[in-house]
Formats: sequence, structure tokens, C-alpha cells
Amino acid sequence: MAIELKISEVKMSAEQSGKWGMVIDQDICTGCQACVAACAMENNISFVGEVDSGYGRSMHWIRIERFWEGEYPEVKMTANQPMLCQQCGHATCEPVCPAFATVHSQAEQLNLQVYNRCVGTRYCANNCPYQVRAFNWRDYKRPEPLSNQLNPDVTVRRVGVMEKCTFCIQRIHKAQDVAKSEGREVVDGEFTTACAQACPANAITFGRVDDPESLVSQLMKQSHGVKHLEELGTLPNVTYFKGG
Amino acid sequence: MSNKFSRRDFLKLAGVGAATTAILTGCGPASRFVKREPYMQMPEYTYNGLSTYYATTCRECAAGCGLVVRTSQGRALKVEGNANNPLNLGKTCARGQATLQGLYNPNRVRGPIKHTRGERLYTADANPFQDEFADATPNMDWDAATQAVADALKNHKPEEIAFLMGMAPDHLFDLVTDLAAATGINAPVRFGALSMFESRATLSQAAENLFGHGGLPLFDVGGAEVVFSFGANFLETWLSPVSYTRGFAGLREAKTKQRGTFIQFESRMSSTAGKADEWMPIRPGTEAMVALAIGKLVSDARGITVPHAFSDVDPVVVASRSGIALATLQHLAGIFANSTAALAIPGGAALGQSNGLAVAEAVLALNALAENFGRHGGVFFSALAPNQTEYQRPASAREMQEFAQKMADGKFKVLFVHGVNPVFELPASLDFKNALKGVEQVISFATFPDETAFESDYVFPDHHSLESWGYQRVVTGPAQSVLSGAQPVVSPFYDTRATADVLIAAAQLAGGEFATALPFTDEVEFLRSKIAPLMEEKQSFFSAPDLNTFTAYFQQYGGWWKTSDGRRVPNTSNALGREMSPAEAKFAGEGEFFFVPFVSPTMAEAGANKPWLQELPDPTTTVMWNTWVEINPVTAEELGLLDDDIVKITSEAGVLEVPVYRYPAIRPDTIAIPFGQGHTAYSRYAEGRGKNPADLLGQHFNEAGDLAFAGMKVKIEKTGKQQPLSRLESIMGVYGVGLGEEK
Amino acid sequence: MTEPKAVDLLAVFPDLEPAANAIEHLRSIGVHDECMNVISGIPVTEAMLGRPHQWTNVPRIAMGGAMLGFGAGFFLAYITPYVYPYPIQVSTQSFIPGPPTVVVLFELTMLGMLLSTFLGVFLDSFFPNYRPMKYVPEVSDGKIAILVECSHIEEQKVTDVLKKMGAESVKPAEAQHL
Amino acid sequence: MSDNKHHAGHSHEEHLREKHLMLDPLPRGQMNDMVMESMLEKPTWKFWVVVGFLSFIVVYFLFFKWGVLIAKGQGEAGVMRPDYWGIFLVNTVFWIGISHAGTFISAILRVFRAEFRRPFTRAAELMTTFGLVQAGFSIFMHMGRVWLAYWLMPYPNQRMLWPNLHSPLTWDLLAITTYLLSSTMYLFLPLIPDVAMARDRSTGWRKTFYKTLALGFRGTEGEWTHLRNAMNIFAFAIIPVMFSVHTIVSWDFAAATRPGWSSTIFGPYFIVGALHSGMGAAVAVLAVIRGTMKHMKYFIRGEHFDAIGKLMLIISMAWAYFFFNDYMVQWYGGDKWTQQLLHFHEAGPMGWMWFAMLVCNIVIPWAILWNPKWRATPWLVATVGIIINFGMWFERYIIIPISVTINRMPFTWRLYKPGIEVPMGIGTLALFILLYMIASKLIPLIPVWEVQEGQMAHELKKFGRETVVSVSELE
Repeated sequence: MAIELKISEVKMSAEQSGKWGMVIDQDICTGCQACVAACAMENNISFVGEVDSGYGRSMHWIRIERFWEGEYPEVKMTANQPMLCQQCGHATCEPVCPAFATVHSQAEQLNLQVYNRCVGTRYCANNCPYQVRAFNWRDYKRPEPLSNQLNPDVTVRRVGVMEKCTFCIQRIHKAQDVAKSEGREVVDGEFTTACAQACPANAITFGRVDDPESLVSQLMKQSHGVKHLEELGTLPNVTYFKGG
Repeated sequence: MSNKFSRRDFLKLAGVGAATTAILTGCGPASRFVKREPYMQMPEYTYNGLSTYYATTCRECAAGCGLVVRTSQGRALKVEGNANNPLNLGKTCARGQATLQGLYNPNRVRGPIKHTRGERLYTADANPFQDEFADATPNMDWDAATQAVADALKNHKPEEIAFLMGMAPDHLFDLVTDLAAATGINAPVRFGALSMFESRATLSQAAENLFGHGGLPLFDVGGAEVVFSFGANFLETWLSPVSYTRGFAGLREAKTKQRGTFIQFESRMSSTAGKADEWMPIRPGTEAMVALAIGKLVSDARGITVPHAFSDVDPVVVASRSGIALATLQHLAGIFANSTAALAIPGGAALGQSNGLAVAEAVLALNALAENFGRHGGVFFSALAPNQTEYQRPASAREMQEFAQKMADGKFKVLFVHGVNPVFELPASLDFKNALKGVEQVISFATFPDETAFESDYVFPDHHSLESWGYQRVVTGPAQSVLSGAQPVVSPFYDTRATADVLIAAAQLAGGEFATALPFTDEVEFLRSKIAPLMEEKQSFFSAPDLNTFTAYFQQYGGWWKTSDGRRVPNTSNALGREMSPAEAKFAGEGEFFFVPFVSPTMAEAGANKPWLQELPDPTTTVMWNTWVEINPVTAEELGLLDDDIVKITSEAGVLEVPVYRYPAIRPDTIAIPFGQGHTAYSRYAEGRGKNPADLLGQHFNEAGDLAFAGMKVKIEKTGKQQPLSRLESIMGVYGVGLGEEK
Repeated sequence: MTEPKAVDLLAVFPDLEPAANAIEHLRSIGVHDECMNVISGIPVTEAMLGRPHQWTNVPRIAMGGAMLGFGAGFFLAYITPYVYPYPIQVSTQSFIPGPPTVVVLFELTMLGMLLSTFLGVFLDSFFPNYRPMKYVPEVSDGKIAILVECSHIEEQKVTDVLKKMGAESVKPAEAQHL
Repeated sequence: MSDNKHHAGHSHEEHLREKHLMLDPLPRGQMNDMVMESMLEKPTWKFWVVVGFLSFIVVYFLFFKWGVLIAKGQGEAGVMRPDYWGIFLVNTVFWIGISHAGTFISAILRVFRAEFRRPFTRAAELMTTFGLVQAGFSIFMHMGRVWLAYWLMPYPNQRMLWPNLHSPLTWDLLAITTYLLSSTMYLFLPLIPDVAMARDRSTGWRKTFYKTLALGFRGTEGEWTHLRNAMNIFAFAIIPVMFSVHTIVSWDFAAATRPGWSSTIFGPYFIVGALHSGMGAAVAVLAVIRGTMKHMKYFIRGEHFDAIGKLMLIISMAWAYFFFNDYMVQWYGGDKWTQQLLHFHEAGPMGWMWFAMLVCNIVIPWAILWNPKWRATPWLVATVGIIINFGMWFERYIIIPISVTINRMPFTWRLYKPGIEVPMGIGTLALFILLYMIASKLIPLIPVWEVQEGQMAHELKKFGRETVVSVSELE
């Protein structure tokens, strides 16, 4: 009885397109790294030092990619491309974890990372086509008193644990709680992720994609929106507006 | 689009909400500080898990962006932009975000210290990941410290006392200015590496030459259709990056008109140029003639008589000198001519040359040609901040040179340093460090153990900006006249004291005219005396019946600003009538390479002590934690250089060894090095990391007295040494290096 | 089958042939097959010795084990997903994934089967068993030993038959520690 | 004794007997003694030196370094983004591969009654078990929080969680456990009669040891029947288990969404690869046993190397076939990332390894193993075997750390530089050899009863003028 109920829930959520989404306008992204810094500050991301960061162990949850086109003097810098967890609807990282450490959230339709379940097989990161997962290669400590700035709403990760962008789920929950206590729905734009909030160019827009009225949905309707590696059927929830 | 604005408005509201919490939490003038409580016993107004938000002002650079800081149980947790503040409308740059890493930096000066010059203020090799107590222990109390300041003030002749101050905070500058005015001590000198690289003096000088009176021009990028930028890296650190970035977004999003065109003339592709539709790798020194040539071609295209300003320039010559084909020049002129809202911005390296003033004038003249003065998408004079009668520009490099000379000559017996780190920021050739030796007593108010503090006799640490009161004048950016207010969001972490308080107390001790000059009980009272006049202002964002409430609002909203447009329209009657010389810049030193130092967009002048800023990849090269020299791959090949090879760069002023980054978007005859690293002090994260290009800079200035930092030529030689640069990008994936020979 | 005054003889034969004959003759003088047991150093089939078919439970136990294993697999694959406090969904994969289920069922079935086979050998042959037993070490040198345990036929007769059939030695078998 | 008989006559018959162990029977007792001697002979000082050396490596490189790894985190290894998987998994796959030979020889060859298998089924089975131990170690080394490895076990727990059956790693866990257990049991069953034999001819602690192991086995009809049945069941049942294990290992990669990995042929490709390296290892081990242990020249002869050599040749061809099959399809697919990957394999900084793999796995085996005379030369075949193992290790290295360098996000591409993995990998190898050396002194490496059984079944038969070997079915 209860079991059937659960199954139906799962079926439903599997068919849903997603709930929270993001639109990133690469044309106005200046690559200023404000989002990266904001993300690090909000989510207690540790810095890893020169050697490790140079060896691909930096733990940025969001990174800004840029490439080059052409040769000098006709060389062009491609539009900056902030790359973060795409919160896939059909995430390739989820099924491969033997410990259910990364699962699909029923409530938020997000791709959760459950730190305390993670045993560090790193299969999820290996299987992420976007390569946006960060692993705690060492126990990167923050010398006192730096730890005073740690955000109490976000778990501090220890060595051997995988982590990644959460769409600032702590902010989502906070907003939902507030809205609930005031007996209303969360209003579009009432809150936003750390990166979107910081972005000086306003290149990042975050909101409900299942609400046609929301700003993010309206932007997504625009023709020039692209979803990365969509061809893999990952159902990403981040839409990009290409530059130019 | 309307939604976006509606959303922005909403954020404003949210901000107000946040700010409202602030007043509710009794952070009115009644309570000066929020105590940092243990998690067990919290202040009565904090609820477990509920955060308190305080509006204050960012001091990572002098722009004066408003911040709202989230605190919990007296700890600062997160910095957000203040949505009320017209300057940044709730946005922040990376440096602003990292402010907290300054507040909780593991190497801060923990209290007043009397120390012998050159002595360390923290242990050299502190582990960046372990909490090692690495700082010099305070060896005197504040009474003694205040006494020392008092003595310094009264035991010397006024002309023997000098104040060297940073670009922020303004309230302290005003306080010292008042003090100086009343007591006849030397007026405080302000300086900052950013202002040096922005060539502010040149900008206002050029404005004065063209428009009759000086001031800081404001370029309405957001409203323009076509933007020609001559070296102005306004998306990085230039003047007010956050508001200019917003402007750029406006230029691109352009809901009402076409997507704006943006063209950058720069010998090296900065991350600003990277966003340009066309990057013109112009030969350094030819900016002026190119601007003039474009002016001439535009006039031709418009079929009007060529104004006097552009008359004696020959586009053909220009094309050959600048490396921009004549056709391209004409094409660009066409773009400029056919636009109804064209804008030309002078800045950055273009002004930091021997003919920087000429460049600035020529580019401003282009605007005159575009007749965009005072028009949407045009050029204005920035709105003067409240309680500001005219634009006070910081000291130019030449003035700093004179200042240093006076110090060396022993003209000053006492030097107070606050908010600036001249030993690191000024060109090594200026040898500020040695000049300090000519000063009997150097008193530093440094919050962090920086190079200048190392060279001081006393270090009387000021609070971190998030622990401080104050205000900052917004000199450019918004249309309104804005005064960003600062208030402590947490109680001081260490035994530091507000410099204003120290000076006021010391003045009282010193007695006499000092006492009368600063008749305040403390900093806050001084602030209120400065804010009080604003109550009478019209069209203000808020008003209040009495000063207490007014000050409370001032703190809630994070400042005070007008609702009216305060931008002034330059008088352009004779802008185009002037004689303008298309002469090329002169370059100092022999050597085959133009040398372009630029301010690191993520680090700026004071970010190096914040580990997360160190770990932010540079927008153009994605290098972290280090300094690099950008060399065109072709040149590198000729010199037999590969990435990470260390090269020896020799200028007339000095020598520097820096690892190579083969940068595809820089002129083959030019090399560029970011400024911001290369500290010899300033915390475990900054010290001994990277190199300081200021070591290569000689003492050459442009007509306006700004440093010709881009006016040098240097030699490069291979050292055979290597140092791997840590980059976020993949050399394989981005440059195809190490993937095997091409398919 | 061991009575107090039972005749217990252990005859050692050099080779298969004589042993087989001996067994035949013993049977002819009325020694029941149950009373005889052959101990050899290599697996000699019943057919070779003309002995009745040996009964073994190993295959059945194996089958049983396989079923148990399958059960365990079934539990893992079909029951455990429902004992979570809430349904855990990964990607859009169905709640109970099809193909992986096959893998789990297969592995656990095999595991159960092989484990029980192993166990079966122990059960059937009363392993491990460190009690004294009737045995001659020569067996492991390839000799064939016949163990006769009879009470209803006099010892002498049996001994003669065995001797006649070429037993190297015939001696009363007493249990010893191996 | 046997030797002079060997070198006596040179008639065709003599030659045949000399050649085939099965036609060259010795009294069972004598064979027993030979095996016992080979086991009991006093180890030379060299032996102890080697043991000491290996133990040091195991203690320092394997366990001490492992402690360091656990204390400091995976950062000690060379792994990073995008190479989240490194040599630890290379070794895992490698050792599992080695372990396949044992089952192949003792199960498949038994099922098909390949008689030449008889003397060395046990030697091979030992490889299986010890190899799997190393594989297990390697996979645990790889885990970021190995102290929580038990979370992957299916048991009711306060976390209210069961392993995620969607994950190939969970299948791996089940499969490898199954395989380890069953191959160990399969090693033990045929061992019982031999330890019983050893029990009958030893004294002191060994007596107790063998007595305990022998479980009181006498060799009664009943015991033999149960044993035979059990061994038959195992022989048949363990084959699919073996196949499933490496197929599932291959799925760890094939199931992933990565260029170069998602390939349907990985299953068989991996199995053949496993046999390839396994056979190579087996033949090397045999050569060592034959060279170093007493009387082994009698039991392990040229014919065996010849036979295994043939297998190696066939498997090498099969591997080549699967390799090309995989390569061809990947190449033809034309996906730009896969193209990039293939290019990177061949022309990239590790291109030498790609070509070395082909040389070691195809060129050298084909060049040498076609020749019957060379094939019968133990040291030569053993060398080829070792070379093949290098080749197969390269193959896994190319499939894992090199292939994950190339993904769909070029911004993250990075070349993998091994760190602590190398000493720890050497540690596993040392442990493998050490276990084997100890085992060779403790249990009879030759299943004497199987050999005797075989010798009984073989005979020389005359057809007209020709004398030929003929085998009779005993069962």
C-alpha cells in the first residue's frame, strides 16, 4: 500500500522537468570571478594552495571557462562560460554511486550530494560530463580565525568527500521556511544564489523553471538559449545565452 | 527588460528588509558595537539560526560600494551588495566578497606595537593551512599609544608632521584635513596604487584643459550604442568596476536599442578587451594619433569640416605607425560616425605614458565630436559626493615623488601612514623605503602587517573596515550624489582602535589648538557632525526629524544619497578648437619590448593577503597564486621560451624574474605583468609570492604628473630556470599543448 | 554397524584389479555390500570395483543453496528499496532497475550455490572429523584398501578370501588417530 | 631412476614417454615423496633473503604508505580533476585479470578434459586467490574514506540504507566477493586428498597443520563421490562467475558517460584481456616453480609450456580482434571527443605506452609463440608471459588514467602524474609473490592424485605401425 504510493511519487518526479533553474548570459559575463568568490564564501569552500590548485585540485564549485579563437591579431576570447553543476534531471552522476551519496531530490528536483554518505569512490565525478564536482583531496584546514566566517547553514566537508554546487539549497530552504511561516509561496526573486546575487553584470538569473511567470522561465523561452551537452540526455537545468 | 528591473527592485526591498533588521537590532548610535558572543550566550536580539544584517561600505577599493553583511552571533558570515546603494545596486566584485578573509585574516596586527624598523610583525613561514599563532604580540597599551601620538603631534613643528593616507576611508581624511587646517600641519596626502594605474590626475587634467574645470568624467557606457575604449579596463579595476560592469551589461543587453558595439584599443587584451567585439592591438604610444585620426575620418565620413583638433593628423601615417590598417581605421570611424550614441573612453595604460594627457584630450575630443556630452550614453562630470565641493583627486605619482624627496631630506620629522602601503605600491625606483629613513618617527595605522608597517616605529592598528565607522564619498559611478556609510558589523576582533578615535584622543592630550581642532568625544560624534548638514538637503533618499533618527537611517541604508541626477554637463564650447598633438609617446630605457603593467583584476593592490583571492583564477590567464609575464607565442618561439620558463626582465629601473605565460592576445613587441603580487610582507598568503612589476618602473611622468608606467621598454632574457604556474585552465584543452602533434 | 565383537578387517591391495575381485568373492561368501568400504588414494568409480552406486546429497544441497541465494538476491533487489524511510531516486532510473536486478540475482544465486556445495561436502562426509578412524597410510601411495566390518561371517573365512585374492596384508582394523 | 630411463632409448615410444608426463608414470608413492620433498626441502639463504626483502616492501610500501595515504588523503596519490581514477583501479583490474587464469585452467580445462592441465591446476588456482586479495587491497586503497568501506555491505544498519543496486560498483562488490569465496573453495576441495597425503607423511607441527586441513579425509568411496560431485559442480558453475566478474568490472567503464568508455564490447574485451594477462602470469609462475623447486622438472615439462603457449597465442589473437573491434567502432563513430581521445592515445604524451601495449600484447607473442620449439622453451614462454603482463597493465593504464584525461570539458583536461600509487602497487606485487612463496612451502603445489588419475587413463596404443597416445575416460 504505502509502497505503491512511494513508487507513484518516484514515477511522477521522474517525469518532472525540474523545479529550480538558472540562466547565464555569457554575452555580458565579464569573467570577473565575483561569482566564484561569492560561492566560496557562501559555501565554506576551502582553498587548496598553489601546488594543488595548479594540479586540478582546486575546489571551485563554479569555474569560468574561456577559450581562444583565431591567431593574433585576429584572436578572440570566447565568451566567458561559467560552468557549475547543471543540476541534471537525468544525472549521470547519481546512479553510479554505490552508497547513495548523490541522489535526486524529490522536493527540490535538485541533484543532492549527501556528504556524510560519501565514501569517496569518485565515480560520480568521473561520470559527470561537465566535470563540475570537486573532491576533498586532503584535509584542507582554515587557520584560525578564518573559520569564523564559516556559514553555519552549510556543512564543512572533510577529507575524502565529494562536493559540488547545490544551487545554494540552504537559501532555497530558508526562503521556503520564511514563505511558509508567512503562509505564502516563495516569490520569484525573493532570494537567489550567491553567484547570481554577486554578479555585477547580472549575467546569472536563478529561479523556478516550473513557474512560467518567473523571470528565469521567460528568459529560457528566448530562442538563443543553449543547454550544454543536452545531446547526452542529461536534462540540465542551466541555460546559457551564448555571446555575441 | 522590465522583469529584470522589477527583480532588482525586489532585491532593493529585500535589502531594506535586511537594513530594517539592522535598526531593530539596536545598532543605532545608542549601541556602538555588536559584541561577538560565544554561541551559548547570544545578544538578546539574535535568535538561534537567525542572521542579522548590517549595511556598511566596502573598502577593498575606494569606489565605495555599499555592502550588507550577514552576521550571526556576532560573527560576520557573508558579504552581499547593498541593494539600496545607487552605486552597486546590490552587486559586489570578487574583492568585495573576500573582505571577510581580511577581517578574519590569520595575520593581523593584534594591538599597538612599538617596534624597530625592519623587524617582522609575524613569523615568516606560517603554514597556510594550520592555525599557527604567527603574529607579533602587542607590547604597549592604547593609552601609551595615544600618548605617543599626542607627543608626536605636539613635540614637533606643524610643518614637520605629515599624514600619508589611502583612498579610503574619507571620514578619516576629512578629520585629518580639519586637523591640518586648524593646526597648520601639512595637509594629508592621499595615494593608492589603483589611482596611480588609473591616472586619475591625467583624466581630471584633461577635463580641465578641455572643459575649463577639472573633475572626474563619468562615461555612461550603459546608455551608449558604440563604445571606443582606449585602454580603459573599466570591467576590472578602473575607477568603479561594479557600476561600469553594470553599464557594460546595459550596453550589451540593450533592450531598447541594438546590442551595443564595444571596441577596445589596447596593446594587450585585458579581460575588458576580451569582451570587446573588436580588439585593436594598437602599438603603444600611438593612442593619441589613432584617436585623432578616427576623429578626422569621422568628420570626413560625416562630411563636416574637420575640427581644428583633428586637423594636423594624417591617417595614412597613423595607420603605418599604430599597426591598424587604414581600412580598419575607416571602418571604425564609420561605426563611430553612424552611431547616434557613440562614446570614447580614455584610461588605463593609454594614459600612463609620456603623452598620456594628449591621449586623454584626444579621446575626450572624440566625444565632443560625437556631441554626447550630458546626453544619455555620453560623457558627464561625475556627481559630486555630498559634503564635497569639488573633486579632490589623490596625489599623482610626481607629487608622491616630491613627498618622498621631502622625507629623504628630513623635512618631515613625523609621518603618519594610514590605509596605504607606499613601500609596496610605489615604483621601487622611487625608493620610498629609503626615504622613510629620513623621517625620525613613522607611525603606521596599518590593520595588516604590510611592508610599510615593517618600516615603522609604531604600529597602532586601525580596525578592519567591517569593524569601523565611517563614510566613503562615491566619486564616480552613479547619477546621484552618494555618500556610502560604514558601521561596524562585528565588534573588533583584536585589540585594535579606530584611528579617528586615536587621533581625537591624542589631540585632546596634545591640547592647545589640537584639542580645539577636534572637539569630539570620539569618532561617532565626529561622523554625526559631518552627517548633520545632510539633513537640510532636498531630494534626499530619506529624511528624518532629528539627528539621531537621521544617523540611524544613515546606518540602516548604508549611507545617504540624493534622488536627483547630480551629474554635471561639461562645457564643451572650445573642446574641438584646441590644438592637439598627434605626437607619439616617448619610451624610456632601451630594450625591444614595450612593458605594460596592469592591475590584477582579482587581486588589485591589496588583495594578496586573502587566500581566496589568491585562488581566484585571473580572468584572462586563469593563473592562481602567482605572477606571470604575458608574451606573445610567436615572440616566445623566437626567444625559445615555453610556458613556465622564467625570464629575466631588465628595465632601466630594475630587474625582475618572472615565469612566462604564452598569451595569444598580446602584441609581439609587448609584454605585460600583473600588479598585486610580490609582497615582502603582508601575511603568510602574500609574502614571497609572485613578483612586483613596480620594481621595473622608472620615474617618468606624463604632463599631468601621473606615472608613465606604460612608458618603458625592457629587455628579456631566458634564465633556463622554470617555475610551473598553477592555472585553472588546461594547457592541453585550451592551447592544445601536450595533446600530440596536430591532427 | 559396529557391534562389540564384530570382525573388523582391513585388507590392503596393490592394485585395482585384485581389489575388485576380492569384493566380488566377499559378496559371494555373503558379505553384504554395506559391510564393505573401499579406501583409495585416487577417485575410483563404483563401476570399476563393481560396487553399488554411491548416494550423495551434494547436488541437492547445491540446489537448495542456489534457491537460498536467489532468495537473498531477490530480497536485495526487490525488498530493500522499500525499507528506506523514503524512496531514494537516482537519476530518472526506475525505482527497481531492471538489468542490474539480473546481475544481483545471478551473483547471489551463484554464491549461494557454491557455498552450499562446499558445505555439502562437509555435511555428507562428516567433515571435519578428527576422531580416530580405521585407515592405512599406504592408501595415499595408491594402494586400495578394503575395510570389511562383519559380525555374521567368521573372520577366518573372510581373511582367507582376501589373502587368496592377493591382499598384501590383512589385519584387524583398529581406529587410530590419523 | 626416472632420469636414466628417460635418456635411455631413443625410440619413438621412449620419446613420447619423455615428452608426456601422463605417459611417464611413476609409482604413486614415489610421486608423493617427490612432492613432499619439493615442499619440505630446506629453504636456501637466497629464499630467506627474498622473503625478507619482500616482507620489507610489503610492510613499508604497502601498509605504511597506506597509513600515510589514509592519514593525508587521496591527495598523496596522483589523482585530480579530471583523472579521478588512477593506478589503484588500474591495479584492481590488473589483479582481477591475473586471477582469471586460475579459474580458466582449473575449471574450463577440467570441463573440457584437457589433460595437460593436471599438474598445474593448483598452481593456477593459488594465483587466482592471491591475485584477488591484491585486487581487493587495491580497490580499498582507492577509496577516499576507506574506513567507511563497510557501508557498501548489504546489511541492516542505523543509516536505514542499503547499497545502491544501480551502481556498477555495487555489482563489482557482489561479483568479486562471490568470485573470491568460490575460487578459494575451489582451491581447497581438490587440495583435501593431497593434504591428507601430506598428513600421512609428516610429523610435528606440519602433521597437525595438514591433519587440520585434511579434515579427516581417508579416501572412502563416499568421500570421493561427494568430492567429485562438488568439484564438477564448481567446475561448471565457477565459469560464468568468472565471466561475470570481469564483465562487471568492464561495466564500471562501459556504463559511464565518457568518450572512449561507453562501448558495448568492453565485456568480452576485458575478459579476453584478463585471460591474456592471466595466462602470461601463470606460465611465468610455472617457469619459476619448475626452475626453483625440487623434482618439478618431472611434473612440469615442455609439453605444458607448449600447450599454454598455444592458448596464449590464441588468446593474444582474440585480444587483438577485440581491440581492433573496439578501436574500429570508436574511430568510425566520429564523435569529436572520441576522435580527440584516440588521437591522444596514439600521439599524446603517453603515446609510447599505447604502442608498447600493442607490441607487448600482439607483436611479441605472435612472433615467438608460433614456433613449437620456442613454445616448449620454458624461460622463453615465461618471458613472453611477463611481457604480456606489462602490455596488459599498459592497456588498463591507457583505459583508465589516460582516457579520463580527455572528456567533454576541454577546460579541465590534465595529464595524470602518479604519486604514492606506484610504491603501493609494487607493494601488492610483493605481497602476491610473498604469499606464493609461503604457500609453496606449506601446501603441495602438485595435485598428485590428479596426476596419478591421469597417468592411469593414458596409454600408448598401436595403430598399425604407429604408436599414438590415447586417453580413456575414467568417469
